[in-house]
Amino acid sequence: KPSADSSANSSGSSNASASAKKPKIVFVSNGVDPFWVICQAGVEQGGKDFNADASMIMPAEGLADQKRILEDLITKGTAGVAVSPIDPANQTEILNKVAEYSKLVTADSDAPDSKRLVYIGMSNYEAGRMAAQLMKEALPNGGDVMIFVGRLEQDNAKLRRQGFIDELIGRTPDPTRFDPPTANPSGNGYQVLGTLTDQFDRAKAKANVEDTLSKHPNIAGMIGLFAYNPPAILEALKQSGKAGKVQVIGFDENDATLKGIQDGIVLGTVVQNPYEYGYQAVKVLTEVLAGKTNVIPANKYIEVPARKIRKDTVDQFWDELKKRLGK
Amino acid sequence: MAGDASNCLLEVRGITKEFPGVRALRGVNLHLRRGEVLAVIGENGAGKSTLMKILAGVQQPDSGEVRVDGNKVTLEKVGDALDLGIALIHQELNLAGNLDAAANIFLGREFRKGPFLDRRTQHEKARAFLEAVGLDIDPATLVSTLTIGRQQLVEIAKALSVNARVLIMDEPTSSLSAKETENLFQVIGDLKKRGVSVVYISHRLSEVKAVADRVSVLRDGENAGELGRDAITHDAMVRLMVGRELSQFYQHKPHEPGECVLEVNRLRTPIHPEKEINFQLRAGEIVALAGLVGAGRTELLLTLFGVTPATGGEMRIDGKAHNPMSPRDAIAYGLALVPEDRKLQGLLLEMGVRENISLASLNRDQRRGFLNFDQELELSAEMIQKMRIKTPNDRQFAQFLSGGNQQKVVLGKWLAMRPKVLLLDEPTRGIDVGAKSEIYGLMEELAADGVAILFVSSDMEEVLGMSDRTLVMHEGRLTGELARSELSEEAIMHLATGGETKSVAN
Amino acid sequence: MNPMKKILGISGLLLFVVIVTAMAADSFTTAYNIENLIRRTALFGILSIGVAFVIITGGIDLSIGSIVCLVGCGLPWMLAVKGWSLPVALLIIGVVVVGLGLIHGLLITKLRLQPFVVTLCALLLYRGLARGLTGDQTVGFGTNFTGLRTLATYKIPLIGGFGVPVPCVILVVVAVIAAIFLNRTIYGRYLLALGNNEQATRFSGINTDRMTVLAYVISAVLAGLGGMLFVLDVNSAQPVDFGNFYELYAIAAAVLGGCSLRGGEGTIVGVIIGTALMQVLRNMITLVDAIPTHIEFAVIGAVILGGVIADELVKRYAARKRAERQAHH
Amino acid sequence: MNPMKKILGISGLLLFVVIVTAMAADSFTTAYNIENLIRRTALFGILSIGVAFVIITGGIDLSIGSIVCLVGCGLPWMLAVKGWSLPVALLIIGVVVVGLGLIHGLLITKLRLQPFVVTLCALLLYRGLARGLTGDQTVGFGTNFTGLRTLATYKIPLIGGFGVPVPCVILVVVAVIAAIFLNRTIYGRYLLALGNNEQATRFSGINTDRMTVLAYVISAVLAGLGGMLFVLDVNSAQPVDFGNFYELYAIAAAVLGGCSLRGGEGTIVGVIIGTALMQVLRNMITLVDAIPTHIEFAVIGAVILGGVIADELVKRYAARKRAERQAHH
Ligand SMILES: Nc1ncnc2c1ncn2[C@@H]1O[C@H](COP(=O)(O)OP(=O)(O)OP(=O)(O)O)[C@@H](O)[C@H]1O
Ligand SMILES: Nc1ncnc2c1ncn2[C@@H]1O[C@H](COP(=O)(O)OP(=O)(O)OP(=O)(O)O)[C@@H](O)[C@H]1O
Ligand SMILES: [Mg+2]
Ligand SMILES: [Mg+2]
Repeated sequence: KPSADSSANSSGSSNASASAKKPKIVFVSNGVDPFWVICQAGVEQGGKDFNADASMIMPAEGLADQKRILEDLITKGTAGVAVSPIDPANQTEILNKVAEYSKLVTADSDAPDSKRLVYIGMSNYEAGRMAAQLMKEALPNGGDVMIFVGRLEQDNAKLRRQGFIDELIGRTPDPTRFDPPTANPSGNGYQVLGTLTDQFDRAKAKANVEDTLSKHPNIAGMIGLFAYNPPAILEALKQSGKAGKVQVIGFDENDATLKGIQDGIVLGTVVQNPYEYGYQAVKVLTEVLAGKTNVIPANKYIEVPARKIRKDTVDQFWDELKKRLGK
Repeated sequence: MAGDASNCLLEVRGITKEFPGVRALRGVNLHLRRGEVLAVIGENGAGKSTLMKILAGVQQPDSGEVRVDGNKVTLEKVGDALDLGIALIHQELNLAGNLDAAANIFLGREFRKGPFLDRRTQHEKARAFLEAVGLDIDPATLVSTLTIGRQQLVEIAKALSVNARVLIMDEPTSSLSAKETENLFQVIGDLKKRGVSVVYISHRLSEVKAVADRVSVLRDGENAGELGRDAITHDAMVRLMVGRELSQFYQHKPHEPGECVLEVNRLRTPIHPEKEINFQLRAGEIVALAGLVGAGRTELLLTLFGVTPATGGEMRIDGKAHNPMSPRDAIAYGLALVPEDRKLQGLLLEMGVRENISLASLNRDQRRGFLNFDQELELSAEMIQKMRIKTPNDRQFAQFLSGGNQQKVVLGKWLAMRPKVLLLDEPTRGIDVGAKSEIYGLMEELAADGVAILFVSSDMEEVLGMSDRTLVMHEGRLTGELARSELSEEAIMHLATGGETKSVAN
Repeated sequence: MNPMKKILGISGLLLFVVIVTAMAADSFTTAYNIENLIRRTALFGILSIGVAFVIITGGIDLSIGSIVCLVGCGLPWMLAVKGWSLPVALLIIGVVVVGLGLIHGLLITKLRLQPFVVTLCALLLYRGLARGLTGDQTVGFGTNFTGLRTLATYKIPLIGGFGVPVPCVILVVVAVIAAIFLNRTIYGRYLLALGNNEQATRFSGINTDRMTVLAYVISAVLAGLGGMLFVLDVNSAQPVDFGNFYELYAIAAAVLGGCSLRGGEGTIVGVIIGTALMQVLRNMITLVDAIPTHIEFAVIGAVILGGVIADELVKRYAARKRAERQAHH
Repeated sequence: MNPMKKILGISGLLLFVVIVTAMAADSFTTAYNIENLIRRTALFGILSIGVAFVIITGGIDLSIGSIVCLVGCGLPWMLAVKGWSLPVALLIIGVVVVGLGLIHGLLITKLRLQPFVVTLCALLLYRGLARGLTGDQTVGFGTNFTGLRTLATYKIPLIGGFGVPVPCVILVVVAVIAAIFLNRTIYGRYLLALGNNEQATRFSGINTDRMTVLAYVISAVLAGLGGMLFVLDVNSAQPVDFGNFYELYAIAAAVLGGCSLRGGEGTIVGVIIGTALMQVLRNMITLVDAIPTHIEFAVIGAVILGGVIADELVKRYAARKRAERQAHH
C-alpha cells in the first residue's frame, strides 16, 4: 500500500508545523487557460477563507499529463483534490484511485460514474443554449452562422456547440445529440455553416475567421466557444472592416470580448463562474475534511450557473472580475 | 644550423607534441632557407603532417618555438600563419564541395567590391591559377563533381593563390599522375625563382630526388638526419627513414598467368557511356591500369565493383555472367576493392581500427548473426602486425591515425577477405617505402596464390615495377596494352595522352 | 545540383496547389483572401529565413517557436501591462534576442554542445519563462496601440481594392537583405562553406565559430521580429501555446525550399516558396468544402510528401532520358 | 570516446536530481511514486530505444508521436468502437506499424528523400488519419478490457508492498534485446558502421539500404508498442493531442543518453537513463512545493542544459589536469 494511505497525517509530515494543520488542497484543471487563472484566484481566496493550503495545477499536455499529475498528487498525499476531468468516461479508474486516498470533487466538467463526492459547475449544454439565445437576439431575422472552437473532442466544447445549434435552429433540447463537425444543420431561418477548430493556435484561430470571410462574404453571425475565440473573431473583423457588420456572440470573459460588448460590436457573452468553481471546491473540500458532510447536496450537484453578459451588465461584471484578480 | 641565419626564413626549435597515447613529435628542429625546396620525409606516423599543421596554425605544440625571420612567432590559428605568409596544402583534401573551384581557391581571401563579392575578378584570377597547375576546367565548376585527382589540383591552386613566402605541400601528388606531377615541379621551379620556399612531403622518393634541394628525415617523431643536394639517393633516404637497408624494393618476378578469371566485353560506364571497354584478367596476374588524372580508371573499377552499375556490355567471372548492382553482389563473386578515397569510401573514422578491419568479413563467420569477438580480435591483431599499422591499440579511432596507417587499415580489411579478384585504386597512396614494399610483397603473395590483381596507380615507378601487364586509359577508353617487355615511361605516356593504339586486348 | 533546379519542383507544387484551390473555391482569388495569404506567408517566412541560416551551417534551431512566444508575450506585457515606452520595449527585445542567439551560438561553438540539445533546452526554457513572466495570463494590446499594430495589420492600398500588407513589405526587405548577404557577401559564402566542410573552412583561415554564432543570432533575431509581428497581428498572446510548433513549420518550409539539413545548401527564394506552400495548403483546407477540416494535417502531409516524391521521380526520369540520349549519339 | 564515459555525465545528473528531489519531498521515495516513475520511464523508454536506432544510422524519426497517436486511438477504436477481436486488432496494428516503418525506410533509401522531410510529413499525415478515423472523437476503453489493460497497469508484487509495473518488464525485455542486437550481432555493428560512414559501409559489401529500412521499422514498431501501452495506461486517447511532442521527448532522451545526431554512436543504457531523467524532473516539479508548476518546462530545460554544460566543463577540466600531469612527469 502506498504510504499516502492517510492523507491527513502525511500532508503534515513533510511540512513545517504551521502548515501542518492546514489541509492540502489542489485543483487540477484540464489545461492552461486564462479561464483557470480566474479559477485560481477563487482557489486561493478559498484557501485563505477556509484556512487551507490550496493551490492550482494546470496540465499543459492533455490527458496523459493530467493522469500523471493526479498520480503525483496521490504520492504527495494531498488531502483534497478538485479536478476538471478531460475525458470523464475513460478516467473513472484514476479518479477512483484519487478518491481512495483523498477527498475528490469534480468541477467544470463532471465524471458521474466515478466516486467523486460532488460536481461543482454548470451545464455546458444549457450555456450553449444561452449563447444561441443571444445570437437570436442579435439576428432576429435569421442568417448564416459559423462556429469557432479550439477543439471539438472535449465534452464542454461538444455540449456547448450542441446546445447552441439545437437552440438556434429550434430543436427540442437533447444533450445526447451530436452533429458531426461537417454538418450544416439549419432551421428557423438560421443556417450553421460549419465548425472550425484551431487546436489552441491563436494565429490559426484568426486565420479561420479570415478564411470564413473569404468563403462566406455574406455571413451574418459568428460565435466563439472558447475564451480566445471571440477576440480572434473581433480582430479579424476589425482588420477587414467588418466589425459591427457581422454579429458576434462570445463565450467567457476575455478582456477583448468585454471591450467588444462595451463598444457595441458584440451583443453579449455567456460567462461561467470559474472563480466560484475554485472557491466552492475549496470550501466543500475543507468542510468535508473537517467532517461536515452535510455540505454535499443529495443530487451531488452544486450548480454555479452561467450568465449572459450584455452591454447593461458588462461594466459591473468587469469591475468585479478585476477586483478578484487583484488587478 | 641556425648559424646561417641571414638566409634562414623559417626555423623550428625543439617542437614537442603529444596526443593521448602517442608522442607525435619529440624535440624536432627544422630550418628553411629562402628560395629552397626542403623535402621532409619519414615513415607513416613519423610526425610530418603534425609538424606541418603546427607551422600552419592548425595545431599547437606542447613545447618548442617557431621563428620566422629570426623572430619568435605564435601560431594560434590558421589566420596567424597566413598573415606570416605560410600556406599549407593538407594531406587530406579540404575543400567545400558545394562551392565552385574559384570560390574554394579564394576561400577566406575573396575579391571584393565594397562589401560584395567580385565574382568576375575572382573567376579570372582563379583561371590563371588553375592553368598554372594544369587543370583545364571552368572556375565555376562545382568541386564536388571533380575527381580526387582534380580536387587535389584545386588544392594546389588554392595554396599558390596565397602568394605565400613558405608553401608547405603535404603529399600533393598522391593522386596525381606523371604529367600533373611534372607540371607541379615546373610550378615549384617558378616559385623558387621568385624566392618562395617550399616544404615538400612525399613518399615517392623519385619525386623527392627530382625536386628537393635538401632532405630532412623524421623518424618516430625525432630528427633522424639530413641530406644535402648531392647526397640525395634512394638508398640514403631509405636508410635514414627506416634505420636499415631495404634492398630489393620491387621483388617482382613475372607470373605464369592461369585461367581467365575476369572478362570484360564492350563494357559501358555511366560517365563515358559512348566508349566501350574490353579486357581480360587471369588468375595470378598483376595488371596495372595507368592513365592521367580523370582518365576513367576509378570509374572502371567502380563499375566492376557494382558501385556504379554498367550501362552496357558484359562482365564474366570464371566464365559466369557477372552483373553486379552493388558492392555486395561483387563481393559475393569474389571481388574486393580498395577504394581511392579512404576517408569517404574506406574508413569508419569514428570507430576503432579493429572494427574497421573486421567490417567486411563479419558475415563470413556463421554464428547466426552474432559477432565472434575472439575471432575479430585475432584478425585485427594479425593485420596490425602483418601490415605494421602504427597505432597505440586496436581501439584507436581511425581518424587519429596518420594517413599512411589509415591506408593500411583499409588494405587490411580487404586482405582479410581473401578475394579472387583484387581491385586496388591507388593502393600505396600516402604509404611509406617500408609499408609499400610490404604491400608489394603481399600483392606478390596473393598473386602467387592465384588471386588476380588489377591496380590503378598514378605512380609511374610502381606501375613499372609491379605489373605483369599494363592497361592504359585515356578519356574513358582503353588506348592500349603493354606487356612487361614493352613497358617504359615513354610508352605509357604516349598511350595515356591519347596516342596511337598499340595492341588493344580483345 | 543547381540550387535553382532544386526549387523548381517545389515551385511547381505550389503552382499546382494554387490552381487546384482556385478552381475548387471561387473565394480563393478574392483580394481579401490573397492579402491574408500574403500576410501569413510573410509572418512565417520571416521565421523560416532565420532558421534557414542555421540550417545552412548544418545546425538546427528548435527554439524559434519559444522565442516567438517570449517576444510575443513580452511586447504586450511591457507595453500594456507594465506601461513601458515603445523604445524601451524594443530595446529590451532587441538585446534579449541578440543575447539568446549569442548564447545558443557560443554554447554550440565554444562548448561543442549539439545544436539539437541546446535549442531543445532553449525551447523548454523560454516557454517556461514566458509563462512565469506573465503568470500564465493572456497578454494583449486590447484596443490600444493601434498605431504600432499597423505594422502587422495595415495594407498599403494598390489598385482594385487590393492592398499589400505591411508584413509583406517587411518580408521583402528581410528576404532581399538575406539573399544579398547569403549570395553576394563573403559572410554568406563562409556560411555556405562551413556548412559543407567546417574543417576546410577553418583551415582557410576563417573564424568558423564566429560565423556559426552569427547564424544563430540571425535566427533568434528574425524569430523575435516574427514574434512581434505575430502578436501585433493576433493582438494577444497566451504564453502556454503562442508559437507552439512554429519551429517545425519554419524548418519544414526551409527544407522544402531546398535547404539540406546536412548543411551547405539553401536559397532564400526557395524558403519563401516553401512557406507559401504551407500557407496555401492550410487556406485550401478551410476554403474547399470537400475537405473536412479535421484532417487538415493529413492533407498537408500527403500533399508535401506526394510533391517531394513526384519531384524526385521526375528528376530521375529526366536523368535517365538524358543518359540514354548520350549513349545513343 | 568510450560510450560508457559519455553516459557518466548524464547518470551523474540523474543521481543528482534524484537526491535533491528525495531530500525536498519525502513522498518521492514512496513505493507508489517509484512505481509510477518506473512505469512512465518504461513507456517513454520504449519510444526512445526505437528512435535511438534511427539516430544511430544518422537519420531522424519525427513520426513517433503520431504513430503513438494512430495506434493509441486505433486500438480502442477497433476493440471498443468497432468491436473487433483482440487478435485481429493486434494483427492490424502489427501490419500497419511494420508497413509504416517500411515506407519511411524505402522513401529514404530508394528515393533518397531526407529523413526529416519524410517523417515530418508522416507526423502530419498520421495525426490527420487518426483524427479522420475517429471523427476527432475521444476513444477509450471505458470500464472494459481490464484484462488487457493489466499489460500497462498491473504491478508484479514484490516484497514490502512494492511492485514492478508490467511495462517495466516489457522495457527490460525490449532493452535487453535491443542492446544485444546493437552490440553483439553483426547487424548492430552494421547500423553503427553505416551511421558512421554510409558509403564506406556500402563499399564493404553491406546492404546499407536494408539496414536503414530496418532501423525505421524498429522505430515504428516500438512507437506502436509504446502507443498501445500508453493508451492502455491512460485508458483513452484524444486524436488531436495524444502523443503530441513525444517524438521530441524521445529524441531528447536518446541524445541525452549519448546518441549523436550525426549517427554512429549510442548505447541503450544511456537512452534509458536519459528517459528516466526527463521523467524524474517532471515528477520533481509536481512533488516539490517550492517550484511553481507552470514553469515546469523552464525547470526541465534549465536542468538539462545546466547538466550538459557541467558535464562538458568537467570533462575539459579533467582533460587539462591529465595533460598537466603528463607534462610534468
Ligand atoms: N589528432 C590526433 N590524435 C591522436 N593521434 C594523432 C593525431 N594526429 C596524429 N596522431 C598520431 O601522431 C603520429 C604522427 O602522425 P602524422 O600524421 O604527423 O604522421 P605523418 O608523418 O604525417 O604520417 P603519414 O606519412 O602516414 O602521413 C601518428 O602516430 C598519428 O597516429
Ligand atoms: N560524379 C561525377 N560527375 C561527373 N563527372 C564525373 C564524376 N566523377 C567522375 N567524373 C568524370 O569522369 C572522368 C573519369 O573519372 P575517374 O575518377 O574514373 O578518373 P581517374 O582516372 O581515376 O582519375 P583520378 O586520378 O582523378 O581519380 C573524369 O573526367 C571525371 O571528371
Ligand atoms: Mg601525413
Ligand atoms: Mg582515380
